[in-house]
Amino acid sequence: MNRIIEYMLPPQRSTTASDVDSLFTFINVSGFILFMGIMITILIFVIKYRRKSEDDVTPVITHNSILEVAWTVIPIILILIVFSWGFRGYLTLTSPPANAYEIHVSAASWLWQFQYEGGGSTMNEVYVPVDRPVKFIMSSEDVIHSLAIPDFRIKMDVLPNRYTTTWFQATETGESILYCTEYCGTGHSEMLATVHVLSAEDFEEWLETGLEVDEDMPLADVGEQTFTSAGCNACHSLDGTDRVGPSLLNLFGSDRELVDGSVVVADEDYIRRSLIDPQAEVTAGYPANMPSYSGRLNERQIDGLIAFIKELQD
Amino acid sequence: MSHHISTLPTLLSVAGALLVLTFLTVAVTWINIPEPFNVIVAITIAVVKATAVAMFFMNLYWDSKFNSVVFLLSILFLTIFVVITLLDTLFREGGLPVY
Amino acid sequence: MANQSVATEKKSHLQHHFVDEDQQFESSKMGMWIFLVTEVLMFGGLFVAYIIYRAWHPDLFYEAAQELDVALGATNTVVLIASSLTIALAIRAVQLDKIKAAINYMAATILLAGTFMVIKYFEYMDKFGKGIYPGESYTYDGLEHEMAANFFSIYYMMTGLHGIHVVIGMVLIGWMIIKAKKGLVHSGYYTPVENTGLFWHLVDIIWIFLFPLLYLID
Amino acid sequence: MADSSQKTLRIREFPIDENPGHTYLNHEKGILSWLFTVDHKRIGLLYLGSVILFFFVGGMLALLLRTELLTPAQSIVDADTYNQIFTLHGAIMIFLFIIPSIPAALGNFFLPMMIGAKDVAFPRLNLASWWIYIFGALFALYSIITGAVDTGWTFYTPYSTQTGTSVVSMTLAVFILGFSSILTGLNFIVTLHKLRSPGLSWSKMPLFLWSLYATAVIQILATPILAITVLLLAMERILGIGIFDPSLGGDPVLFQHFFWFYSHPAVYIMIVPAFGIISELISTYSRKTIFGYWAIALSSLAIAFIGFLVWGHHMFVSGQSELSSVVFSFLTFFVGVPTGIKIFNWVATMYKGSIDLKTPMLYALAFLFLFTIGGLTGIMIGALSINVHLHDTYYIVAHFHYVMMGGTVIAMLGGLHHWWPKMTGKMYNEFWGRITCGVIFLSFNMTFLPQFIMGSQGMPRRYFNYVDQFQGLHQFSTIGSYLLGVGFVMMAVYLLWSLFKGPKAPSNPWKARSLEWMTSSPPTHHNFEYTPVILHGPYDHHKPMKEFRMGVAEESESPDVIEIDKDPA
Ligand code: HEA
Ligand code: HEA
Ligand code: HEC
Ligand code: CUA
Ligand SMILES: [Cu+2]
Repeated sequence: MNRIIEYMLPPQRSTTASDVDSLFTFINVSGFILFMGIMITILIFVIKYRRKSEDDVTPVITHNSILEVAWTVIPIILILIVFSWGFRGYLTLTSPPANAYEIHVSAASWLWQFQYEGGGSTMNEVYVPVDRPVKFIMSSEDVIHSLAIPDFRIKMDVLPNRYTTTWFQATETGESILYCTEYCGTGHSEMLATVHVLSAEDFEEWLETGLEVDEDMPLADVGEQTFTSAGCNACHSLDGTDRVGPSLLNLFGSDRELVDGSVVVADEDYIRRSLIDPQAEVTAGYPANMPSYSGRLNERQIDGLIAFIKELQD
Repeated sequence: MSHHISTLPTLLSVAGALLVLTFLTVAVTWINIPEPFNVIVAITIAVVKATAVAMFFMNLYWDSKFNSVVFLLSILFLTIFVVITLLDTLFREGGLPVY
Repeated sequence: MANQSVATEKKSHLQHHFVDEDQQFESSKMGMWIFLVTEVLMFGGLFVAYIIYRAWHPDLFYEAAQELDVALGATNTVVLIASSLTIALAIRAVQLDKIKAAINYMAATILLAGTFMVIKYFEYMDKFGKGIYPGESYTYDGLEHEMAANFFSIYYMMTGLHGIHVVIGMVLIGWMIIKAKKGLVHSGYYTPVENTGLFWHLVDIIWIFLFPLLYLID
Repeated sequence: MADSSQKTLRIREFPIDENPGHTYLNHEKGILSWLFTVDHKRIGLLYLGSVILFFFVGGMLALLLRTELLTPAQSIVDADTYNQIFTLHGAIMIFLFIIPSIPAALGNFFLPMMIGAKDVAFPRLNLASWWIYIFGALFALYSIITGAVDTGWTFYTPYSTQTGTSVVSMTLAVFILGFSSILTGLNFIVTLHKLRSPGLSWSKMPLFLWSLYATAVIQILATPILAITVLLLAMERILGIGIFDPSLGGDPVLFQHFFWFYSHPAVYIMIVPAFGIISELISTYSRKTIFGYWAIALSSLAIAFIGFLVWGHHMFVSGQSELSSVVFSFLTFFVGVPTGIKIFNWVATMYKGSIDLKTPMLYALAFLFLFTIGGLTGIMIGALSINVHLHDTYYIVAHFHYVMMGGTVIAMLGGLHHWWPKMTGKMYNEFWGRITCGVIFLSFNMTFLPQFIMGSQGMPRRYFNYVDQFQGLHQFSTIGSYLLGVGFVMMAVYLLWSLFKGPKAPSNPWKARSLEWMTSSPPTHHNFEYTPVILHGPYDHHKPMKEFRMGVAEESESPDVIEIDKDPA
């Protein structure tokens, strides 16, 4: 039984996970016993009292007080246990310790952005220290999203009109997957991020260096990196196929027809504008739902993207 | 079951009472009653008026009691809806939704 | 209970699956009451939205309600109460087989309902003139509160849905007048008039709540 | 409650016509006589045909979903199409199939018969409700043609106010369908109050009717809120009224309260009629008086009531206040108690019975198995801390398919087989019935058991692409769903065969005791030739069958004495 339940659940990587898992196990085990009890009784009855002849006469049994009280009271006891256990776990899950390391999370269709106390930010990747409570303060730019990390057993909706919070304390270093679990449209199932749990020293070091860009990297490589790290690939392909947005292959230098009928040439400036204020010039035939990257990408990343897109010609 | 036929005086006096109460509900706004009592007063008057309409114009007073129960059920479930929803909206940590 | 009887005699308006007139009348009325429950709850949804938003933004409701004309609202309340009275009198007249009087009372009800709608029309036009439209088209800048448009959205939803019910009521009463003229309703069978009356009173009751909630906030 | 003190009856046995020449099926001919019929039996069949049609449509969409999920990346459709397919699958299954399914189809057919009435209280309203339903279905079809809907069946704002699909026409379709549902509920309540035959007191009402009564109460009290919700949503899109849309100052969580205030009680609109069918099946095929009649009858009402207090358990991580989450979780569990009472009473009914594993009984047992799993997993996700982990994962998908498909649909299939002889006058093939039940039972578990595991591991729902880790389980589930399809094809074949070639059904093939079996198969136009007078309960299996012939009255010429005319001349 324990093996099955362990197989069913993702690894426990936060301090709260084990309590959730014990309750999960408790309900599974007691539910299983209850269920088997009912099924075995039915099986016995079906075999023992199967119809023997067409004129079987059955007794009139309309009630039995002891039984009825029992099957009312026992479930009530069980649900009270389950409720209070779940309640206790929930209290822990919703009360972040005061000393938690705070990360601001901003969700947009369909990417995650994480801002650290120092000021730097990452996209679709989040780095957190092990053995230290981390609190996410979350808000959305458009529709409702939901941040879920199964390994930590946490989940919280991210709302457009106010902040919601969730917290965890990771117990081991490694990588965990972060899902968007509130349906948010086309890219919902691609709105994933990776949680990198680092040891305390590695985390401090990462804060120092990780947020900085490698000055020596060629611009186009910076662009290529940004293309995935900023989540452009959720909407744009590089091979000519349409996704939510147009493919970026052969984009540079081509004539773009906008929804208002005008035609512009996709030059450096146009690509910059597409990133900073995408709604201003919407390409005909596509929805106007590209998020704005103003403030999310630094100058070097934007230059990099432009250089990268420039090279995408076949 | 015999059908109830309302007498003229009943109908007229109910209508009269309704008019008086309408005047009253406007009149109380002239004197300043502090929050939340002004709302309470206004709603109380409205409830009295509605009850009068239901009982005497809509004949619930003479009708089968089941119909009154049916009608009260709607109020009961509306109350459930309001009260439980307020449990959320009034007790949110983040306070008011921002614009 | 009436349903236990086995009558043999069948009367004019009796449908085949009912046992007698009483059973049929009681059934229709119960059906109508159940329908009214659904109406109450449907409006109830709007009241819930109202209560939640008022609890969140009391200042908004206070400010925005000043734009509404209490005098017109009060007049409309009186008009509706009068119409409730006339429809009750109409039913009484049918019960007493005074069909002519009943028709007059029903006509008066329609007239009062019409008055209500006309006053409502002027109220709406006055608001539209100022740019107070429902929702996004709202352009009025006489109110400080940033959520002023939301108050009027609720206002328009509530009064609009109520207005639609007034119109439906007018149509129903008009239909009853036709029935009465054709001699289809009389003391022995007046179920449709009774039910129309119930519907009309409900429309009145809803207004009885709308009036203080929307107009009388101070 | 028979007030024999006032009216008196001559009760006499009359033989049931085993070979009725004149039935409701041939009473009138022609397609129009069906489309404009006011006969509750024909309306029931119209509904039955329509819901089965939509079940097949929804089922085909489900198979498409499952096929797409064979591989972690795109297999057959693109992301937007996938989103539209699961929205349509959910919306069709909920609004067009499962809500009207048992009450409007089987309920319409049998409710008047079970109380010995000639029809429901408002036959024309009944017909209207079917037409309104068809109209709503056409509206839904229209929104599919004009660009489909991709919001999920829950229409959460602000996504639903922003997406470019035809949400408005879909919400209007839901509004119209709600209307139809209300009319059915209204009709049933009045019928049960006013049209019961002489002697049919509340304590002699079959439990199926108690369950329909509780369902009707929910329909009346919850559906109007759905109506106003979708109306506000439509207005949000048309006028931008800003009640639910945060960019206009509204609150999206408030929308969820509105939506679930209807949609949680709605799950009891779906399941409570199924409970009613199970009560009939277990008692009939165990030939035994039902155990705990009042407990079962009243627990339906208790479920209906508590069901109104728990809607927020869909919103534990939505950002509603923690206080309300706690209250909702606490109340949620209490639905389990009356539901458990029903389950235990059914099991106790089988004790010392004379159990015959006919096809309907097999379905009843399958129901007990599947619904108990579905219900217990409901308890699992009702627990706050676990819900945080499992919310919006395949665990939820598995939970609700176990209760809706494994509960309602299985019970409905049981009811369909149980009443098939009565409705059509034909017997189906018992052998194929049992085999098919087995196929459906096994393949259902194959489809949805793996989803519990995936969900526990964190697989989110409404995912077009997924991480490779889940591929094995997804493929297993997909194969299960194909087998499920095969099961339904088998059923279609033998039922159609029975319709055209099946042997003639006797009036009471199962020796059931309730009133609908006391007339010919198929019934005549007015159900009964005479006004039935009820002297026995619907579950009096201990009394010899021949006594049941007696509870039928002839209209009396000289109403002054009760005569019980035991041997007809
Ligand atoms: C027919 C429909 C149906 C039924 C009957 C139920 C029944 C129940 N449901 Fe389910 N539910 C749905 C349809 C249904 N549900 C749907 C469609 C959704 C998802 C909607 C969406 O998001 O798209 C959902 C989602 C859902 C959630 C939200 C999950 C989430 O999104 O996070 C929850 C949480 O509490 C829940 C709980 C329950 C409970 C406690 C019951 C109870 O009524 C179950 C009671 C039954 C039993 C408990 C078993 C029998 C009892 C015994 C054997 C006795 C012993 C019992 C005890 C000891 C308690 N359901
Ligand atoms: C009554 C309700 C009901 C029923 C019966 C079903 C039945 C089925 N459902 Fe569905 N489902 C929902 C209600 C229902 N569903 C809801 C409400 C959702 C949520 C939607 C949302 O998120 O908004 C959902 C979502 C949902 C998902 C999740 C999608 C996602 O989140 O990405 C999946 C995936 O497996 C699924 C699968 C199935 C399957 C395989 C069946 C099967 O049981 C279907 C069986 C039926 C058939 C197979 C058809 C009949 C047979 C034929 C037509 C013969 C032809 C067949 C062959 C030739 C093989 N359903
Ligand atoms: C939410 C999906 C989405 C994401 C994420 C996204 N885009 Fe876009 N993008 C679009 C859509 C839709 C359009 C077309 C409509 C428009 O022009 O605004 C578009 C248009 C563009 C254009 C103009 C193309 C043309 O046809 O003229 C460029 C350049 C572009 N995106 C680059 C990027 C880059 C670089 C990133 C990542 C940093 C990115 N996009 C991320 C959806 C997205
Ligand atoms: Cu973001 Cu789903
Ligand atoms: Cu629920």
